[in-house]
Amino acid sequence: MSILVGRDTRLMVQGITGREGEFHSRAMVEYGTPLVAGVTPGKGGQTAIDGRVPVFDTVAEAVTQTGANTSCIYVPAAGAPDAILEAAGAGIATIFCITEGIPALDMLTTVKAVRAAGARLIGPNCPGATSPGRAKVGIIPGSIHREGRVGVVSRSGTLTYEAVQAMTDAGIGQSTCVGIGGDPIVGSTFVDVLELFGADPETEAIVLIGEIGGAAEEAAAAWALEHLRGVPMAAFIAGRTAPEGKRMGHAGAIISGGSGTAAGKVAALEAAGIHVAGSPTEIPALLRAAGVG
Amino acid sequence: MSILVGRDTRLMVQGITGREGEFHSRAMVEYGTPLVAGVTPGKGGQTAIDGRVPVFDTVAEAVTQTGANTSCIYVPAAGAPDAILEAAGAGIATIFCITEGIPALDMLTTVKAVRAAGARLIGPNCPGATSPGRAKVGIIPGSIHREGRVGVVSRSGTLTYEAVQAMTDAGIGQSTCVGIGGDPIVGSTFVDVLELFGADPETEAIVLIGEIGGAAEEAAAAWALEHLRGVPMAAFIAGRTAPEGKRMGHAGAIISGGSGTAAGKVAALEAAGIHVAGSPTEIPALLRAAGVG
Amino acid sequence: MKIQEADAKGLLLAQGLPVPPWVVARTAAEARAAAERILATGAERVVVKAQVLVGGRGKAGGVKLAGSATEAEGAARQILGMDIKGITVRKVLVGEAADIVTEIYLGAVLDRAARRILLMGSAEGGVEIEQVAAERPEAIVRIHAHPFLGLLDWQARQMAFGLGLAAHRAAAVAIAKGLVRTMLAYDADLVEINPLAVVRTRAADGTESLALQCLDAKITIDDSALPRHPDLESLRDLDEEDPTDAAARAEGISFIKLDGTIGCMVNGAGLAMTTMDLVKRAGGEPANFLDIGGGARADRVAAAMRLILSDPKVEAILVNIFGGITRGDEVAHGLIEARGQQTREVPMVVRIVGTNAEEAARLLTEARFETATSLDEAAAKAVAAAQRTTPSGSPSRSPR
Amino acid sequence: MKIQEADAKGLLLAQGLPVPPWVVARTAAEARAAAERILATGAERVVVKAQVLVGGRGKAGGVKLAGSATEAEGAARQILGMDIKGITVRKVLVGEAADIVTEIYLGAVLDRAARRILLMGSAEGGVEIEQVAAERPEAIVRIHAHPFLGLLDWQARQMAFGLGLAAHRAAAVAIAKGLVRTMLAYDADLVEINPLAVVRTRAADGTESLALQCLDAKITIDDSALPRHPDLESLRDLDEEDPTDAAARAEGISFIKLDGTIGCMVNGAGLAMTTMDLVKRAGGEPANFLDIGGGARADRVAAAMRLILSDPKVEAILVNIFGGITRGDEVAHGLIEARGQQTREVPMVVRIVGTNAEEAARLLTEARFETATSLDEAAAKAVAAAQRTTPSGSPSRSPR
Repeated sequence: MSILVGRDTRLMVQGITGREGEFHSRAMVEYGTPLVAGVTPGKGGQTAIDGRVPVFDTVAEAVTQTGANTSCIYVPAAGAPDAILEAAGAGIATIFCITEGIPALDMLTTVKAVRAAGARLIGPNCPGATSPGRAKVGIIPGSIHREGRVGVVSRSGTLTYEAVQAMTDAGIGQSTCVGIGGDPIVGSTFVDVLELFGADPETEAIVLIGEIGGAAEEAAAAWALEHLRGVPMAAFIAGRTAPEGKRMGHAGAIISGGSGTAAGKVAALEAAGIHVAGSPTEIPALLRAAGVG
Repeated sequence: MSILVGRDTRLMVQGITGREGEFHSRAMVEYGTPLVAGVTPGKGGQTAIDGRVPVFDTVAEAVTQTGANTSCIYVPAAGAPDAILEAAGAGIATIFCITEGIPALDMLTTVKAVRAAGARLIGPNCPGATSPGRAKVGIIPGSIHREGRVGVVSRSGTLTYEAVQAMTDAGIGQSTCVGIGGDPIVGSTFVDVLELFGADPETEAIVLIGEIGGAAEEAAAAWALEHLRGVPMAAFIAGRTAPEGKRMGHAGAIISGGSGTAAGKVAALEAAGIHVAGSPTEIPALLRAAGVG
Repeated sequence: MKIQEADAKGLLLAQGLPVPPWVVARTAAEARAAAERILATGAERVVVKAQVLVGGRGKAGGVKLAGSATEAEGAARQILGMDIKGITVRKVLVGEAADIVTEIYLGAVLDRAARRILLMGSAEGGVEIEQVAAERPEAIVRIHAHPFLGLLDWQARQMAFGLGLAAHRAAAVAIAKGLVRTMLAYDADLVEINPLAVVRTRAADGTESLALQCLDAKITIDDSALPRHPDLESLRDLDEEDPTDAAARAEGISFIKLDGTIGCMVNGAGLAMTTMDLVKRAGGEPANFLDIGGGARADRVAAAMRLILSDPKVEAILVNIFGGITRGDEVAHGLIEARGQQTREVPMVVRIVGTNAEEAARLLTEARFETATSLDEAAAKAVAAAQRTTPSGSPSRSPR
Repeated sequence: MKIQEADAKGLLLAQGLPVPPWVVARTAAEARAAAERILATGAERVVVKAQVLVGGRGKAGGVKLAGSATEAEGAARQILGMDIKGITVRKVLVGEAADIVTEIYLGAVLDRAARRILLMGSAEGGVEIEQVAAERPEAIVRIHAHPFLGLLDWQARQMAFGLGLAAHRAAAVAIAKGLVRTMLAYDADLVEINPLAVVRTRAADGTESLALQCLDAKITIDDSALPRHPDLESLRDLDEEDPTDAAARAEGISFIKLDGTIGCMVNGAGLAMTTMDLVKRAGGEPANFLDIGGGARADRVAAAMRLILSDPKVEAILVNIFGGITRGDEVAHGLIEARGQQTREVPMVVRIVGTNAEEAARLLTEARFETATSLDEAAAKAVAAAQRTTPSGSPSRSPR
């Protein structure tokens, strides 16, 4: 098994002929991900990645011709919400949006419309997901992974790599690593992904990597307390030293009105029985202590 | 049982202090309908119908204070979509909108939003529904009914009265009579109501009264053929002599591009095994022939 | 409410769609002047098109090409005053004749069943979409706009690619979105561009290029929405409207004139249609559809009677009222009052049931009206009365 | 992006909300002239308010009333140049002092969890909503706007009744809807009116009446949406912005100056925060948050280094790069280039892992950079290096 991406993934890349899209599509193909189609309006009929991937004008056509069921979007911010809705409209089940800088109000309507269409959106401004040894979708470097049974879910990009590398170095492999994105409005929350991990027989433990801003970690802690009893978990929260009122890079990472602090999140996680590491390198030890490996 | 309105109905009237609202609220109370609340923004704290019904500023307040679960709307067209959405937003389960003249495009968004909120809308531009001997909601004269086991669903107002009167005169009583409204975009279609009748143990036969325009009767015939086998049905279609391209009063009653004709609808119904009366007065005989009474 | 091609083009233009310039002329001289101006800008030919609210004007000879101002004047003279499906042409549109490469159909309608706006396109433009739909349904690209977000960019692109307009993608996307925007902005229930054409244009230096243009436009406004678009009311073409229609509208009465001899006055649209149907079934021909609306009072009943009697073909009148909101006695009073003012003697059969029917019956009996109990009976009596007034014994029909 | 009260009021006014007139003055003389004009219209007093992008200016003495132009001038003189939470006041807003009957809070924010716009109101206006939320959460009326249709009329009415504004229902409904419309129109993530006040006004004939007015306004624009609102970019207050912030923005670098001595350069916001946290954990204090962004090239690395070194308090630099899109060797080249241009010698610890880390390691070793393998190790080394440069052995802290 694994979640979101795996053996059944038939990937389509929207914006495959762009610089970013092409670069990462190549990496995905090299990792062994079944990349079956690309979409760039106006370039239908061409091919990408050295002739290995057919390019279509519309997602509908790509789906009809190739059976794509997953999409990864590298379209610039101005066109990304439309690209997401096109994927959902064509029946794509799982949509990853890597694009950063999409206005939050655009995402309010887009997320509602995507859900109404029955699709699942991960991101935007997310690094994607990798199920080691099976498929990788997005921009996470394939080399940091190791096959295993720990699910990783995170709001960050490189911080996730750091944590995953630490796990891999310690001999702890991953079932799937998912980056949900650092924007205030994302398609899938920690809870959504925890629910998937909870239902995945191959995921035995879960690592949650959060950061300041919002209340997604608190919600995840409450959900885990109720639904994931007995599942070993460890967490890390970035931004313990971040000052209030300053946006720490990610549009979502801001402490406002005293809420969204690292201290509050750590307390909520600990209260739910989830140990929080002081450094990403401590995650493997916490997992071992919780009975993993 | 019965459908939509019945023993469990706790009715609220939106626009109860208006001329129409007050007139029909009085008739509903006289029929014995449990009218528990009225809503007119700015008149909260007053009473209506000779002090018998408390008036509230908002639907939310009416629901909290009185446990209203059904609403009947007499608000003028400009404010009616908002009144519908207010009822849905406050958790009202069944909403009847009597108001006519609401622009069709308003109803496109309103119907979608009402459904997303989990409520059921009947109308607009509908006469309401009566479950004889139990409750009447809307403007259908109470006097024409007789308790019984035949469900009636119709797109018209007075034509329904005509058909119901003919049934009552012939000694055939009704479980519930529902007018779904004559507008192009209505909250509930024939199929929606047939589904309710099909699930109602007290409804043994169904009368469908349609008219020219649209394809709702054809859809109903197809649905009935598949889901209502064994349920005696009779139908009547108004507008056999209506010319193409002319709107026959109801915004929805227009034959355009050769579709929506009475002949087409009659053919679809007959093909589904539903006999179509040549006059409303023939409906009782068709029901008797189908095994009713 | 239907509006004329020229007005529809004006609305499309206001929403930013590419519509070539036009002039409306009410006389041949005006058409000549318009043609002169257009030909002076370098146009090779102009087109003169009848402005009528009925279809099929091309087949009827209502569209002509002209290579000179004199020819245009002649064409306008031929078209103005022409009768197209019973409508007298009172104005023409004059515009540059386009050099058409391809004709496309693009239209947006209200899809009742899906409760969405449906955008339909067909690469087989210039013909009626109903014909394409019947003969080659697969040739029509259908896209439902998002119920809240309107036509999305990707949907517009899908339409553009589906219509083979890859070479004109940006323009096609803008037009498709603009068409749905037009529908939303003006509460239209139909917006049609037929043809949307790929047109060859020649610049001053002789270089040719291709562009999309809306060469014809048809828009129908949702009558229920007119109160919030007071500016659109001015687009109502009173030239083409029967004066009785305007009078009915002013009184809040739904009235449609038909060809028969039995005038009908009914409350409720469904019942009014049923009444017409039963007249026909009884061997008669309805002279009109007339719904006096809910809660009608005596004065509206009198106005309805005047509308019916303004049709000289009416030989009998059937009044069918099922009282609900409408009170039977009010209607009876209105009928008595109307008969008092009546200039023409026409037999009348009245059936009033429901609210206050007893009081109505008393009033009608006192006033010696012929009454009926059931609708079937009323229809039969009305038809019989009309046959009595026609010497031949059969309802008179006027040729059309 | 935060904008000043006066600019926020301008946006509200453009959306039709009732905002009393104001003038922005940059000198005491300008404030005097403004007060003279306002007092000449019949106002009894004026209010002079510091325009700064931080809260609590009232408590800091940044808001004063004045009964004459001379008093206003004096008030402006006191306020201009004042330091409020580290910001120097450079302009004041002058307006008529309202005769306030009731103060209300009304604000719209992005509710992340519900993924909707949340409208919050409290009859206890004039104080911080966070305080009300903490002390009496039941005193806050919360309404989520419809995700597609915005704030519906009934929701606005519910807010009006909930705030006890039945007597001002129409105005309150218009303001509530206008507030959400403002949010949507300008891609704001916060729009606050505090206080929204019931104000007593006196007409020329002496009759008094009550009306709702927006007396203060706070708007934050979603930075991601600025590209599509080029006009709003002009509302950015460069007076209050640190020049390094503007430089960072121009380079596409996320940079926030902090109080410590260890400069940080990291790729990725989450990792950058983590790096700061680990510096603190190792006993140091981070001098900044700095995310060079994905795929940074040598020139951006050099620019980041200039930003860090522009802070004189920096005593050591920690570079932490986890290569993904970003290539380690590019970063190494940038660091080498930056050190070449450096005017000040500061110890640096570099950790580069991931994409092209081997090549980076080779370059850094050749160039004799101090490197580290793990992030924890890098933090410890950087803190140790800073302690070596500070004679006292502890990181220096500047008072604030």
